[in-house]
Amino acid sequence: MNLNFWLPVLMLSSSFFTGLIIFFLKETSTRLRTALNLTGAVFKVVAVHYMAYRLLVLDHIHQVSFSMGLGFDFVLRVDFLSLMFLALSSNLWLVTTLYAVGYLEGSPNRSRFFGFFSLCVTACTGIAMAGNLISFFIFYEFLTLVTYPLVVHRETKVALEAGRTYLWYTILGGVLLFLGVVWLQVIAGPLEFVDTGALEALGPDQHNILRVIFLILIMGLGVKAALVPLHGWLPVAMVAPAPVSALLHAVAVVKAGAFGIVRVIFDVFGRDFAGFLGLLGPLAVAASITIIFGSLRALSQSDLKKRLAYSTVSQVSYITLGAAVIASFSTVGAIVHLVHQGIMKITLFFCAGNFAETLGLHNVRDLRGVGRRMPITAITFTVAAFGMIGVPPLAGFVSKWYLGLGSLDGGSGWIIGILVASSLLNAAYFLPVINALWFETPAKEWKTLRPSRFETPWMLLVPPIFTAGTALLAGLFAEWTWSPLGLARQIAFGMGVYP
Amino acid sequence: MGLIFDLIIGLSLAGVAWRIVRVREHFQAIVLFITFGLLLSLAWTRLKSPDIAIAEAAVGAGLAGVLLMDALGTLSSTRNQPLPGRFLQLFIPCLFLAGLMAYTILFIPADFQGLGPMVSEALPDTHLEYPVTAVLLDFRGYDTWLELGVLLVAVLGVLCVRQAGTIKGSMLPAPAEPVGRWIIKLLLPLMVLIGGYLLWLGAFAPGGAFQAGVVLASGGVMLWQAGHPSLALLHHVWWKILMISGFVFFLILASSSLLYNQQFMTHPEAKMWILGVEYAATLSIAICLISLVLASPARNQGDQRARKTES
Amino acid sequence: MPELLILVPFTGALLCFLFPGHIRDVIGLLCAVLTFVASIILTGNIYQNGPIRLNLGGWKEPLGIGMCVDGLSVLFIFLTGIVGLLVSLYSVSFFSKANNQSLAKHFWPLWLFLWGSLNSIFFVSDIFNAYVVMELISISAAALAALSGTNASLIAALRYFLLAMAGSMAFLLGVGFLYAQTGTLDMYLLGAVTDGGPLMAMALGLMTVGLIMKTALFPFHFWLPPAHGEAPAPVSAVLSALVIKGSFYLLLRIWCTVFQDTTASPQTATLLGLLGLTGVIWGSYQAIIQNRLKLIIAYSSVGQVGYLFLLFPLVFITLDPAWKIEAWTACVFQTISHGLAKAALFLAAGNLIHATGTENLKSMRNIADRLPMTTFTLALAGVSLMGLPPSGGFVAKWMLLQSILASGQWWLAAAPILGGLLTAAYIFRILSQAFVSDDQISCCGHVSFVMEKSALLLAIFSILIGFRSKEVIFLLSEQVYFVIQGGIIP
Amino acid sequence: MMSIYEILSILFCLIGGFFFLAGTLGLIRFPDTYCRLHALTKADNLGLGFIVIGLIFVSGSVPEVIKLSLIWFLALVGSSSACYFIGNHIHLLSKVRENRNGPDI
Amino acid sequence: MTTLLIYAFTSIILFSIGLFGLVSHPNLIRKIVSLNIMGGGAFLFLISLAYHGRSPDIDPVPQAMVLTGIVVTISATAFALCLTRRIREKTGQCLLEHCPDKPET
Repeated sequence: MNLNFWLPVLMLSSSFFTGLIIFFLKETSTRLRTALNLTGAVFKVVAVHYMAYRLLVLDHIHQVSFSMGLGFDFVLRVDFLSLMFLALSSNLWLVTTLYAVGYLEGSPNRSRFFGFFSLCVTACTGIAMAGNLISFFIFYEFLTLVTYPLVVHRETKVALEAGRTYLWYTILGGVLLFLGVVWLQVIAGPLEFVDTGALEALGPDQHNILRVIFLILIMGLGVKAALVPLHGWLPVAMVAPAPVSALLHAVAVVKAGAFGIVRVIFDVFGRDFAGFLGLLGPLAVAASITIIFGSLRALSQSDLKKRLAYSTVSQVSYITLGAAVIASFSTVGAIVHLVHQGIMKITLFFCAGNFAETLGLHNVRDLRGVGRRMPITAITFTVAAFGMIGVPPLAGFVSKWYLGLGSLDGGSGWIIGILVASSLLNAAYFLPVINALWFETPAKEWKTLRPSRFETPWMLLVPPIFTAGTALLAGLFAEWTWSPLGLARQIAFGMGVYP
Repeated sequence: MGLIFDLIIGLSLAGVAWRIVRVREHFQAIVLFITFGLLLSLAWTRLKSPDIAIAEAAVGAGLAGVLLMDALGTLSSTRNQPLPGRFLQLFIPCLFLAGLMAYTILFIPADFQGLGPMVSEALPDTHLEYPVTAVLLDFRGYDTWLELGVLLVAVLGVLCVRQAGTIKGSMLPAPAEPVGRWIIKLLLPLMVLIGGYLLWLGAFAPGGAFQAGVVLASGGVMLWQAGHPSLALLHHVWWKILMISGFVFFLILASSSLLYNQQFMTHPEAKMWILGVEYAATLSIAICLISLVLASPARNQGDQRARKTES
Repeated sequence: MPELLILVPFTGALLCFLFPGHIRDVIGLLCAVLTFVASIILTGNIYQNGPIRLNLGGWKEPLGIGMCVDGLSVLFIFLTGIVGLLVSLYSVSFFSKANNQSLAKHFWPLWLFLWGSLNSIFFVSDIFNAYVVMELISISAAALAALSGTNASLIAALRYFLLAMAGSMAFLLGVGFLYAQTGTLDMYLLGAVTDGGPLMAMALGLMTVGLIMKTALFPFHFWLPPAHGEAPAPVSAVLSALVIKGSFYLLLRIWCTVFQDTTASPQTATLLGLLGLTGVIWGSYQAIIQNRLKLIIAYSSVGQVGYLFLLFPLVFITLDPAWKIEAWTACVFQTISHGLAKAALFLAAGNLIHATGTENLKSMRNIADRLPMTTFTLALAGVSLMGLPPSGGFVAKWMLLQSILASGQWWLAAAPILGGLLTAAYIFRILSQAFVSDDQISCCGHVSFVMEKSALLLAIFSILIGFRSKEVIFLLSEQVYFVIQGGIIP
Repeated sequence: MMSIYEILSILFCLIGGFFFLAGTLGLIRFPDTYCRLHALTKADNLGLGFIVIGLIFVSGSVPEVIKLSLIWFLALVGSSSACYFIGNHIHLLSKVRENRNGPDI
Repeated sequence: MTTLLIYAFTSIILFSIGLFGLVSHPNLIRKIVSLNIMGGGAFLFLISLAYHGRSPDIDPVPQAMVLTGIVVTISATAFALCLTRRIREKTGQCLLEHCPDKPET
């Protein structure tokens, strides 16, 4: 039935064409715009679940490829790993759209915002479904282009400055990735994500070149995955409106980098060959430095969103760390953390957005006693914060648990130390916020900027509740086959890495 | 014997050229340039290519001289011009280039044949006796057509720079002295006669469209210099039509060959067509060159000339 | 029929010269459409049944002038067709504005003459004929550059014209040297002569220098920014997108047919590559520090032209034929996508300057919401210039980098990498200006529908060309006359 | 041996050459413009006349003779009018300078 | 053989002198004059080749080329001179360096 054949393209075009149409909508037609947005999002979620059903039950891999005539062809392929990232990005896109509609009530240039917003999700879907490194690169660059207007959406001087630094980093990363991809293509010819063994067959004399290419690829992807030297743009880009920083810096842009690193390690080089080349050791070291560095910087940040930004820097490196350890559990941990970190971080950003939008509170210190005024947001914040720290019933604990197991049987014990230290540091910068929320008396009376029946407009309230709930469920029902952990196990099994 | 003559011409050419570049005074440079043009046409005659000699004398020395003198007229003071600086840094590379080229000339193959014989044996079926005109109009007709185009574009360019629709504006006042009028009465008919003669000659002897056009053009320039009112009579639409007549006639002839699906630019059998093209080309070259000389001065050239004489 | 591509623009030019008033616009547009259709038909014709060889006047090679239309020339014709049509569309409404009314009667004849001569340069196969056509292009381009009549544009036009004249003289002397060595004027007969003596090397040097001056390669690029910056928008679009490509095409044609294996070609090829590299970096660097919008775009032309010259070291120094087709496609794609994107950029810049009334980049306030279409065009054209994926520029950079890495001359790789970065810098400098918000909205001149849409169409074409690389490779490998050392077909 | 005509033509050409030499000498030696003009037009035209006569002796056909004499006639017209214009121009310039500051050029 | 050498060398010297003149003179009119000298040099080289071909009469193709070249050069010079005059009128000097838009002199 050719619908199945065209499903991936349908997924892409659903948000691409809604984006284009929204561009041309007049500023005042908010109702039509929201309707278009939501239908696009819902369609995508349904399509993802339908595809998940076909993939997991009927084991039917969707593959579409167009030949670009340049010696490689443009492949869209949905396998387990891409399905995971697809599910993450489409669900969270639906939630964030709802949140964004509420958040941007009455602010200027919303058509432009939502146009670029849906284009950005198209880029994420494209990254997830890329069948080979070249299509991945094409969507990677497309993502850079499309996120710039979102970062500078406020059009203030600071936003433009942030946009400029964001651009410098991402364009640099893009160029590096371009060089790496071309060089790989020159040496190994067009390379699908499927045939992982191809690089090994190249013979020993190419190993040094492959090491250099690996380094270039990781630096290119590291920019977006916010590895230490290249993370500068993330805290600066916090100046963007909350839904942007929520979806982009928790889910889309940062995950694209991490997802790319996972693809490069597992599908391009193959984990064992990468280990044989001695590349994974330094990568693990870099990741752990980022984890510790990110958490330390987060401690000293007084602005809530900046603090969350630095915590993202450190959390994303968990994925890189997990991928860099040659052990089945740590691979599962890395992949599952891809999803858990996304859910928890987006809740934190939603709550930060709520505090800023309704009560105008940005600084951590003036969050004292907000729990009384906005109980539900505070509860979701606490749930997500505990998840980040790794408190047992929540999703964060599951992935940290697997990462720990993996590092144990992977023979590199020091990673356990890193994990424990970072959990302590997480606690060190999250607990004071929770303590301020609940147990301290409010210093001054708050003036509500956005009056509404509930504590904040319902559109701002529902998304955090939904995502906090998913985080809780993902932790509790981890053993369920459809849960993120179950999917992660299936992926690892598919890669022949799991037992 | 011939060698000495060649040596004299060669050395004098080089000497005059060097003087032109090195002399401080612009006026002297231009006068020397006119002598350079005449010397060059002398060289052409020595190298047995008379029609180029005519063209060079009339254009290189004549029209170019008039244009340069006219342009020089606008310069306020041509007295004490600074000698161009940085002599050495510029002279050495040019010298090096000259040496390099001179070295390569030694390798010109001795048995150089060129396309001469080929032209002479393909000449009969072009109905033209004189090889140069045959090459110009028939073998390399496309070049001549484009060259008419270049002339036309130059006039368009001059009009564009002058932001003027026509050349009407730059009529000169009639000179006071009787000599100006007398010379017109005497020379102009002669010039037209010689132009026609050259044109007619073109089919079988050195001469042809360019030389005739250039002679007629110099006649026209003389008319303009003498402030003769007849140039103003020409209605500007007619002036446009005449100017593009050569180019258009060639275009129609060339594209007509497409209708009989021959190759582009093949001339029809009758000789009359080629001569027709030649006559149209002469007319349009004359008009174009006159417009080039006339259109370049500013609109109020008339009173400028008057101001200069009494200043 | 290739002759139509020359006859139609010339007849149009003459009619525009004769008729006054609005008839001129109608004739101009009609000729533009006809020429565009003819170029599309020709491209299809060449694509199906191979190159065409014409002998003008019915005379065989050495005597008469030949015309040859093959894969390479047809791609350039295609580029000229598209840009020509859309620029003509743009200039119909550009010259109907109040202040430009008087310029129209000079613009149309010169522009159509330029178009006709550009088309005929792409058919050329006789070197003296090439000299005459180059001269025709130089005079019409210089006249168009001097169209706006300000001091700066006049001086820039004259500087360009003098340089072009010097280049033509050098080219003519090169023709003399070639004629001295071989006795024929036709390129393909010249190609057959194998003993590349010092005469041929000297001719190679002279002709290359002559043509480099006109293509504004690095040491001779100083005339381009003022000339293209000062001219009115449609003129600078044409100058940047097409005129420099004409002399580049001639250089390519001469190198491939006549100077394939002359003694000096490998060293000169490396020199050209080096100059191209410095051109890319210098041009892009200059573009970043400029303040006037049109100067930025003009300097970016200097930069992008540098990419074209990277072809010479890749193709003319012994390289296994497998990667040669990559280098060729890279160069052709760079030409086409740069032509389209640069024309779009200049037209969009024209719209911006018309709307905001200022040339200075800093004083252009929130263009995004007042002129959304123009900002979108700027973005699309910028994407293609930077070489970000799906665009034509991306394909060019991709293939260029591949052939550079495969050919082992890794120092050339700096061009696509560094050049790409620098291009991104100045493109985003323009784009970020679009997002700067400004409360006192200065009066915004009305930019007509046609002007915006033609710029947008050009930008979209430069993106779409990226997808059609199969046909271009086919045109370049099978439908081409000349054979580079070791054959061009991998 | 050379026929009488050839001897005559060489003789006349030499005389013509001598006059040209005189004219050029005059051009260099004479102090002001009027004298130089005087020398040039007189001596050179005369020299040209002698050379034309010399060539007529060796010319082949009648039209050639007419052409030669036409050349001489045109040269006469050309140089005399040129001399007049230059002289007139110099005269006007000097008159202007007189009433301005007096020195003669 | 030697006539070719003499004229070819003169043409090369003319070409180089023209180039030197073009490069060294700031004044535009002098530049245009040097350009014409360069053109003259190039044409001389072509015609010296034509004469060198020892066929009965000289090779017409370079002659045709030079004729076309002369007309092209004169039209280019006329256009350049018109531009120079316009610059002279607008900026008051015949130089290539730019000065702000002064009113018409």
